[in-house]
Amino acid sequence: MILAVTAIALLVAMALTLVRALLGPSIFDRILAVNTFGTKIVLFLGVYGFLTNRPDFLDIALVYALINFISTLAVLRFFESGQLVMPKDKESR
Amino acid sequence: MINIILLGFLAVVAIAVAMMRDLFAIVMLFGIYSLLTAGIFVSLDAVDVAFTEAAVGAGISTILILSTLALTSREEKQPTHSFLLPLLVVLVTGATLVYGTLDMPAFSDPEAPVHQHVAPHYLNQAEQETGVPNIVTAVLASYRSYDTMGEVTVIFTAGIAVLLLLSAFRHHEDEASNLNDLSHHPVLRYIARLMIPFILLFALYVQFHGDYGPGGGFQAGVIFAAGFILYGLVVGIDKTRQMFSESKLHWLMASGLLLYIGVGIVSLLLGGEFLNYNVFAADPLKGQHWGIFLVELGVGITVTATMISVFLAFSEVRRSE
Amino acid sequence: MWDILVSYCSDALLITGSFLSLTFAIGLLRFPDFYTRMHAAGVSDTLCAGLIVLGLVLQAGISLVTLKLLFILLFLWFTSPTASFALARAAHRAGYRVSEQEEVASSNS
Amino acid sequence: MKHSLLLTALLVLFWLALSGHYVAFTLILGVLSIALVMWLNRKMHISDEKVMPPLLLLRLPRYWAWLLLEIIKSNIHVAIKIWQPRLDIQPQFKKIPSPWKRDVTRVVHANSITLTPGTVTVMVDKDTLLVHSLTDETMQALESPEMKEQLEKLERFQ
Repeated sequence: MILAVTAIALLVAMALTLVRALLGPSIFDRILAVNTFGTKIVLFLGVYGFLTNRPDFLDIALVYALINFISTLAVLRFFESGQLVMPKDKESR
Repeated sequence: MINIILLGFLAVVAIAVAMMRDLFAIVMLFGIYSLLTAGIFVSLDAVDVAFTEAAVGAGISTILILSTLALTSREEKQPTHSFLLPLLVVLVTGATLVYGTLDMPAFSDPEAPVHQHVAPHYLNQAEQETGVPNIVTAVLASYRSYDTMGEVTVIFTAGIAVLLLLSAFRHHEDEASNLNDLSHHPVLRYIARLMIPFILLFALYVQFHGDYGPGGGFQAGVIFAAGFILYGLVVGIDKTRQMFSESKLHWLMASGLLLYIGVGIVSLLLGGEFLNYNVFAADPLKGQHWGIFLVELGVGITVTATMISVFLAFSEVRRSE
Repeated sequence: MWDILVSYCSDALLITGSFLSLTFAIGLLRFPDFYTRMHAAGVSDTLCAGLIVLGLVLQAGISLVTLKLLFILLFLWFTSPTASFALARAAHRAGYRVSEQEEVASSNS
Repeated sequence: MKHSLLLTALLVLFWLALSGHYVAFTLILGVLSIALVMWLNRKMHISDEKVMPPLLLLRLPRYWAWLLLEIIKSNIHVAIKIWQPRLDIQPQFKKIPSPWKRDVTRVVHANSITLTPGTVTVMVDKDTLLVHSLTDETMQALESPEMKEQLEKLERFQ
């Protein structure tokens, strides 16, 4: 019961994060949303594994926990090496 | 229920991706797309597929697409032609496909033709015939090992093709490699060095436990390569190159595939059919075990080497201004 | 008796975790610029993940699953701030500023 | 030497937690896998006693306990800020001193700041960190002598 509530809460949080990913406005907001979405999915998979009594989903959660941050490092690397042009969609306030 | 929600998210992301012109943002949204796909596969009980999606999506795809993006421009070009014809084609194709699904048996209908052919045999006999509790692995590496050999060949060939294409852009000066890593960040360097041993060991666990749970050579290869890509990103491309010279990597790429084919040839020589592992030991179950183990190892080696060499090749490439 | 207590604890942890994850998702929408949103997002990775994972641990009882969950948590706590840092660094490096006044670079310890 | 033993022990624990199949074949594979990882580790200089000072491990749990309390406190603080109908935040950048001799301490410092809600490390320099903070209060918490004390203890323990 409580597990189901947690799963639903995570789904709602995922939806809100998705909104942020779509709205942007800057590319960094989107990356941030993707990272958060990743954590939410990891937690969701864990909870869902318990909900359906199959905790072997934990291996998938473990993959994300171990290697999901590499792609963010790759983003930083490309900004540092100047291979990617600076984002144009800077928020002007 | 959960499937529908996740599928809804997926559709929203897909439409957003189609509307956007900023390729960098699209790459990032594909991250969410991949996460959602993994989630859907899990809720459809296809844990092995979800695992592959997770490993590839988290570890490799974003990095490789970003590398490609660095070679092109960030903005998608405005289409020069009208979108009406393509839209029409898509709509007609889509409508045909939807019409086609009307004749399909209901989802998880036990009377469906797909469940009448070899599937019941696999489901009922796999454990007795191969001794492997994870049926996906039994099908992949034993019953359908021809197909899997084809897949490994595809990865090998695709890797070679990418390397050949990139070789046209490669600059071997050291300035290219110096600019490319993050070794001057103490935090990143430290955390990466702390994590890499665990990532590598996790990859090996995935490699060797495909018999029991989700996993196998494909996933393990990707995770293992992700460990070295992290090393290359943060500790240094040149250091990675010291460990994996180009010729060594090419040799490894081929040796994985050769190991796979070799298993088949040995099984022929021992008097069985090609890739029938029963002949490897007096007890057919033991033979299956060894066969699957070796074949998966071949897959893992080829995938790892291909991923690392593609990554290294990309990091030597600079856009010609 | 003990079982009931553990199950209540687990429920409480899960509920708090879900509440926090919702809270910070709202923060992600409400805050005005990238750096402030970052505070909302980074958080859900730490305490929220910790609470939910601990809730699951209590459900699972002492087993291999517990150990796996704890490893997940440990790795998440090492990697997620690192990813946040890399992202903040990239934004700063790319010249993303909210407004010039906020750039107070004075160090008074 | 000490470090290699420690890393091996941790890897063995990790493998045992993952595997769950304690039959001869997988155990042998486990030994071989750990040997391979340790060999790669040596050959590629991945992790050494600078990355994982064995003594630090004794001290770290107490530091974590303190950090956890801080995290909970600032979590509540930030959660309240989010639910307040009118946004009451004072986003700011500031450089704070981080005069640590060892990289490990600086990394722990930087990551602890990021882990604590309301503050994010943006840049790590030789002896300063550039931090972005959500409110005045979260910034004050960072500059408190308590944090310095904790980190000093950590540095001494290596």
